Amino acid sequence: MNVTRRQFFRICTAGLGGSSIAMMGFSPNAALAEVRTFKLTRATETRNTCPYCSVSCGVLIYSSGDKSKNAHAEIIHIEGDPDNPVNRGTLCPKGAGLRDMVQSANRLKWPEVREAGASEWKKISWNEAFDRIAKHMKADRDANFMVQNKDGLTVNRWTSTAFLASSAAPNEAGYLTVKTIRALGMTSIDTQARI
Amino acid sequence: MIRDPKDLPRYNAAERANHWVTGICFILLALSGLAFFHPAFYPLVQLFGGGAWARIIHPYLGVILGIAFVVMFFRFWQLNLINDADREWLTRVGEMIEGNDHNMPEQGKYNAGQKMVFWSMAVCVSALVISGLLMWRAYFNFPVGIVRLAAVVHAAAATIMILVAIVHVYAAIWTKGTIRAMWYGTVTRAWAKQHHRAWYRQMTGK
Amino acid sequence: MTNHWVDIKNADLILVMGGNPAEAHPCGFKWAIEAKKTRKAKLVVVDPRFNRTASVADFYAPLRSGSDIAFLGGVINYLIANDKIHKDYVKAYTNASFLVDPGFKFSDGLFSGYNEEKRSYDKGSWSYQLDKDGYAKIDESWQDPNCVWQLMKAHYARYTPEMVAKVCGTPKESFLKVCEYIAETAAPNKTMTSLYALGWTEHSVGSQNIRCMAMIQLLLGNMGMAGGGINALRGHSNVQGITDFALYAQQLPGYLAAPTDADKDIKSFLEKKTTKALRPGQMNFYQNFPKWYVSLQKAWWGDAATKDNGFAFDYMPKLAGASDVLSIFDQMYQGKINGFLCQGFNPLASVANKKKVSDALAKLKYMVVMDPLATDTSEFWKPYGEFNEVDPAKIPTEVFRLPTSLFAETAGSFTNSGRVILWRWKAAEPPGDAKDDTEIMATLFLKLKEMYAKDGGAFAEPIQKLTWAYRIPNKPSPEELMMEYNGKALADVVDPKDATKVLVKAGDQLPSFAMLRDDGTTTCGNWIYCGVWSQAGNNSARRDNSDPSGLGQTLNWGFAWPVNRRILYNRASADPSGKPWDPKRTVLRWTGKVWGGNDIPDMRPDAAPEENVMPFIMNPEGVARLFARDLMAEGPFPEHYEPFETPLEANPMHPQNPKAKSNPAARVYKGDMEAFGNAKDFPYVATTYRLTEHFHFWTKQSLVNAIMQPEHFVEIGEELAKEKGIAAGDRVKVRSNRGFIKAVAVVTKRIKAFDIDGKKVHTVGIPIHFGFKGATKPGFITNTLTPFVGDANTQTPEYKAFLVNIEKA
Amino acid sequence: MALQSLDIKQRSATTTPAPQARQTMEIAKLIDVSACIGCKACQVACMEWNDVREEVGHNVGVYDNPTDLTENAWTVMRFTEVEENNKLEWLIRKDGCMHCSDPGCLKSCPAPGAIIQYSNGVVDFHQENCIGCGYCVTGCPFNVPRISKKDNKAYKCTLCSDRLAVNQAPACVKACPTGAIEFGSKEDMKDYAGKRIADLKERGYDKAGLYDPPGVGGTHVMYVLHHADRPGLYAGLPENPSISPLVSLWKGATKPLATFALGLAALGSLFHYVIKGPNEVAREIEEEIEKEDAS
Repeated sequence: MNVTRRQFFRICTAGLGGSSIAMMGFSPNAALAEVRTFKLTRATETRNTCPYCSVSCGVLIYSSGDKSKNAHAEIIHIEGDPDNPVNRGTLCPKGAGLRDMVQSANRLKWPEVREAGASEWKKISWNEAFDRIAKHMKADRDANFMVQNKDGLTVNRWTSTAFLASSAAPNEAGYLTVKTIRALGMTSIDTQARI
Repeated sequence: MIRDPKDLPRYNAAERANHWVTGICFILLALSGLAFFHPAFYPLVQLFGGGAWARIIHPYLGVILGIAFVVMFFRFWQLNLINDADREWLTRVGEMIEGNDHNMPEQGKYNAGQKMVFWSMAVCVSALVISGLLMWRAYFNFPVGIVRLAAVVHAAAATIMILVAIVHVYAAIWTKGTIRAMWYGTVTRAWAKQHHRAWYRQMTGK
Repeated sequence: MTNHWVDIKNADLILVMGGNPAEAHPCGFKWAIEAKKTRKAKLVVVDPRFNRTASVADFYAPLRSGSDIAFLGGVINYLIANDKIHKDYVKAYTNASFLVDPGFKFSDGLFSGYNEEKRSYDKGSWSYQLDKDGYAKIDESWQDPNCVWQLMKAHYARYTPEMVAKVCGTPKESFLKVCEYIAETAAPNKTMTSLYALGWTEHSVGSQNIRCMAMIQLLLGNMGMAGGGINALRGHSNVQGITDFALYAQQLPGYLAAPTDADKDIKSFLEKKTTKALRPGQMNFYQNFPKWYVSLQKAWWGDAATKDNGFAFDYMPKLAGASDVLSIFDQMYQGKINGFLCQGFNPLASVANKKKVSDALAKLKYMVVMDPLATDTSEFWKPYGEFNEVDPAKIPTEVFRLPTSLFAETAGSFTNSGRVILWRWKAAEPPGDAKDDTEIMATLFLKLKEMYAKDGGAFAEPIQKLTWAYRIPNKPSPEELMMEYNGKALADVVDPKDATKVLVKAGDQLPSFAMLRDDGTTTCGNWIYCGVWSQAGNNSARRDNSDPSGLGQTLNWGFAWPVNRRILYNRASADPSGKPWDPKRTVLRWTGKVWGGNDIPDMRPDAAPEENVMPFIMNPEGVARLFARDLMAEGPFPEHYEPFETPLEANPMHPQNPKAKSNPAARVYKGDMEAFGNAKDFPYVATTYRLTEHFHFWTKQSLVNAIMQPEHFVEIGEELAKEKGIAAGDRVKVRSNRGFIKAVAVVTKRIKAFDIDGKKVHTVGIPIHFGFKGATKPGFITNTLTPFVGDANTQTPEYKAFLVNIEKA
Repeated sequence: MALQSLDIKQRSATTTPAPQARQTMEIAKLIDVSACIGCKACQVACMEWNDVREEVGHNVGVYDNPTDLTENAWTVMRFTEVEENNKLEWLIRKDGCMHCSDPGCLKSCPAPGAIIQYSNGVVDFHQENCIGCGYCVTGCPFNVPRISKKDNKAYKCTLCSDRLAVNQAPACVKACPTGAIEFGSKEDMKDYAGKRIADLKERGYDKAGLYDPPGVGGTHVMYVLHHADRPGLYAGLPENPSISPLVSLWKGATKPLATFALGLAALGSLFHYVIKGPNEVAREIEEEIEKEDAS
């Protein structure tokens, strides 16, 4: 009976002791209060312009790496450019979310073709794509190019292939596009701007 | 004199197991609960593998305790009904604490103090289980007002329960020959005659 | 924009009508809030919906979609009737005093010269009375019944507040309150800025909506002023630039009219385009047309463009007739187009009547989509359940999809709505094998050039002779291209007054279009951009944002066309004697010798006030036009016409004349007229619009934007919802005569029923942004519903007012 | 980034004071509801900067999306349409952590160092110390913290403590297109708010005012409201928030008292035993039994 009691005490003491030891600080140190590391440290900053609306806000694009050869620059963050006098660093919900546009799951990565009547895409090389498209264009142009209209006036136009242009392409791409398609004689052209 | 065949059986094996399941759960719950209760006790979480583990384990232990206690409750509740002798016992509890039990009224299987412990535990466990469930965010999401009330009730009930448990444990330690009832299931006739004479008579027919 | 984004902060009143800048242009709209905060400016919104711009407005007035001209005409009437006009300004700087041909008439909703068959006008009578020198006659007293002032006054006298309430559904008190706000800015030192966007353009009377406001701004003397102007808040980041570069048929870069079948040689073409001054002493800037045009031909065909071959005039294709997105899809629908190259454009989603567009695409032999994203258009042939019900086996179109880079992956310049050209730098490589648009266009062109050199074919000369002096032929750099379109001197450019004085040395970049010559000694790919890359280097990359004027002019930030001018017509910010109307907001003032101030003068710098050179230098009159002469398709004064799908039986302004119900000069194709719905089957006015969380059909591809606005919805008022038993969150089906969509219903207090002449008219609001491709929940394309009809001048489709029915899905 | 242990004002579940010698500037974010267009740029900027993304949800018949704060959406716009004096108003409030001076979350938190209040006023959660009990949710008078179902940690706006640490404004503040969110010292923000309120009063909002509730000791995110007399109009912004009395009861003086009581009970038992000795079976009874057995 006495022994039992002692045993019982021993159990209790051990329990208490353990907890006391824990209380005296044998437990590992709690992590110190530390804020999240500033994630842009040493990121590469590039000035660009938001591609959405015509406020054309200045943006700062932060990418990983220092442009050294083997490190692929991945865009890690985009925020407003405070120097831009129009947006002064602010961005709207579209602009503030630009990173998700750049990294959209629906970004296209390689040329594809959907053959006539097919129900799936097929990956093709750029060479094949350019070849086939150019052949289509030349065939259509040669077949439908109008040198003179019915009044005998030189018109030199090709109306049977249409071109719709982006309003989000830079001026330089727009200029090269208009220059080349006009040289090809295209007149069925329009831009997103109208709508 | 470890075991005497004439010792009186007080608890059968199932009852003892039931008690210890409840008891162990209670100890673990108290240790982990105290850790959340006051920063001074927080290091107790290390007994459970850290704060998150303590938080995870605590409510499950509570559920086990709740079930075990309900079983125990139905085993013993009839034996814990308060009678006139208990009332008299309670008025003279001071003598008992003084260690002077000669003039205490005859007690059945449980004296009034034990019955008070039983009922206090019953109330506290119910309060703890219900309030605990209300606070269990892993599964439930009650309106914050209810959760706030539950938190207070839980803390208060837990405090009372631990106090009662201290009394319970101490009484067992203080009253020599008691603890074996929960170890082996038997008590000596002398013990029974001394502390629970009515029960002694009932058991022995004397 | 005649002014620019930051300039909005200089306004005393910001009138938002036909736009929703808080949602569509939040970062530009900040300058409206800034004006409220710093100038105590007032913000007034007039719109069919109480939108997010209205949520921060001082006053909101509702109007029925498609009734803007009735409202604005009412404002003109109010200003005239209450003498709330800036008289000195109107007298000096507008054509109010000009005498109009006595043959000009307006009766029962139609102007003189209407041809019902052709749905167009013979505009002979829409002109000035000219004197023997060819100058317009004027009556300074404004008393002549044929003077513009009297004609205008009479025209708008019909637009009474009662009429406005009847047509627009705007409560009369609300209309008058808006008029009071506007009238306050008739004071010379008060300005109103008008902010509009597609809410005005996307109507069959879109251009006239804007003209009507332009007239108001002239009457108030707000054009050319800081904090004034007519400010189109345009769509894409570079929609201004792409428009400037004329990626459309009717014009060539710099808004040079493209030659048509009427132009048989360069001589007659240039003569026709070179305008004669209509008042003495005016700058009549279009007299320089030959310099711009010849320089463009030289930029493109270089040495092959000689004086002898009319600077290769025949290399430039002549415009066949209508060529705009609607006509192109109509032609395609008729099977007259075999190939289609689609560069960063999603017409299946963004052009009216998706079914027609989809059927048109299915008739193509080949289609090439160049885009950074997998667009709906590129998969028009692919079934997406009820969202896109097609059978690929029946679609013979061969579709190529070429991946392109996004903004972050290319360098180059964008031109914002305020005409500021700003350089941007490349931050990363495009994903996978994606290429720049320039590389794709260059490679494709060079491939064709090579094929023509090898195999011959139709008229290959313009292809073979196209200038191509790029260091890496298939990768012209943006720098090379900018230098090219800026233009350079092929020979020394000398001062016309002193031939010994060399202004630009041969081979140098040109500093401004003043240096362009029509003798083939200069090149310039876009005359209005001349100066952007001068000998000083890339001016669009200038990043000094200092603003000594305090007006937000930042003249050393980027480069604004023309010649870095930030506010167009800024001469009008000063009175005829050269003193600023508001000295606190001086844009320009006469210093005694030259024009000085805080902007590049929109005026010959040394034109003294006494010379009476008027501010509107692009007009041969030198003044602004309250009477538009023959330049608009449907009349010199804007008149209210109902949308092609209207809930009303007749035009309430002309109930007896069915010809004047809807825009009499708008083009309607065969089949499309039949596809219009009537008010009996489709009783509700629908209007489509954008939400601030999304950008057109792009950001549905961007996860974070999809989170912000995940699913297609339509908005209806509480009253209509109750009538139809629709609760917020229910799925509803919206039908027009062209198809249906299903979406979630948002039930709101912000859309109220209109009382139009005793008839209750409900509005159904339909955001556009959703489709079957993207991170958002798959949805229908809103343009399934819209009618295939456009504005009579621009052919911008009528997305803002058409008829639908709605029911619980 | 920088170790902030010396710039701490309070630390959860810690009974001794934090090192307090350094005093940094008290900051505040001011949300001018009258200039807010509800564009959600702040929501996007927050997600983008903090690298969290909520699931793409559904439209439930309102503009609000995500429809509530979550562990991935630390700020949301709440849209309310009200008709005041026959005038429709679309009240749009950016909801999120208020960074109370007297933070109920911190008071409730049982995990040492899981919630920190910096001396600049920012209340920040440190997930590595968080045990996921949800007491912070219970303690917050503004219903802000959310427990992630994925990792069972509590999340909320940090006021971009990582940006503040390098002297940059929070991401939402920087993005806000209309300047409806401004950021600076608390004093400066109060002065600026005063100007905005004066402007609103001139425009007919007589009851315009600043929301900086004293019940939580003031906040480090404050609102300029057109109807400051009825904050409840703005999607149930609490009228006079304070830490719930229940929470105070639970986490206040009762805690040490209860601890003391437990200690007392334990010690009392010990001393009772020492003083009174054990309660043993009386010798007479033992003898009686022995007698019985012998007989």
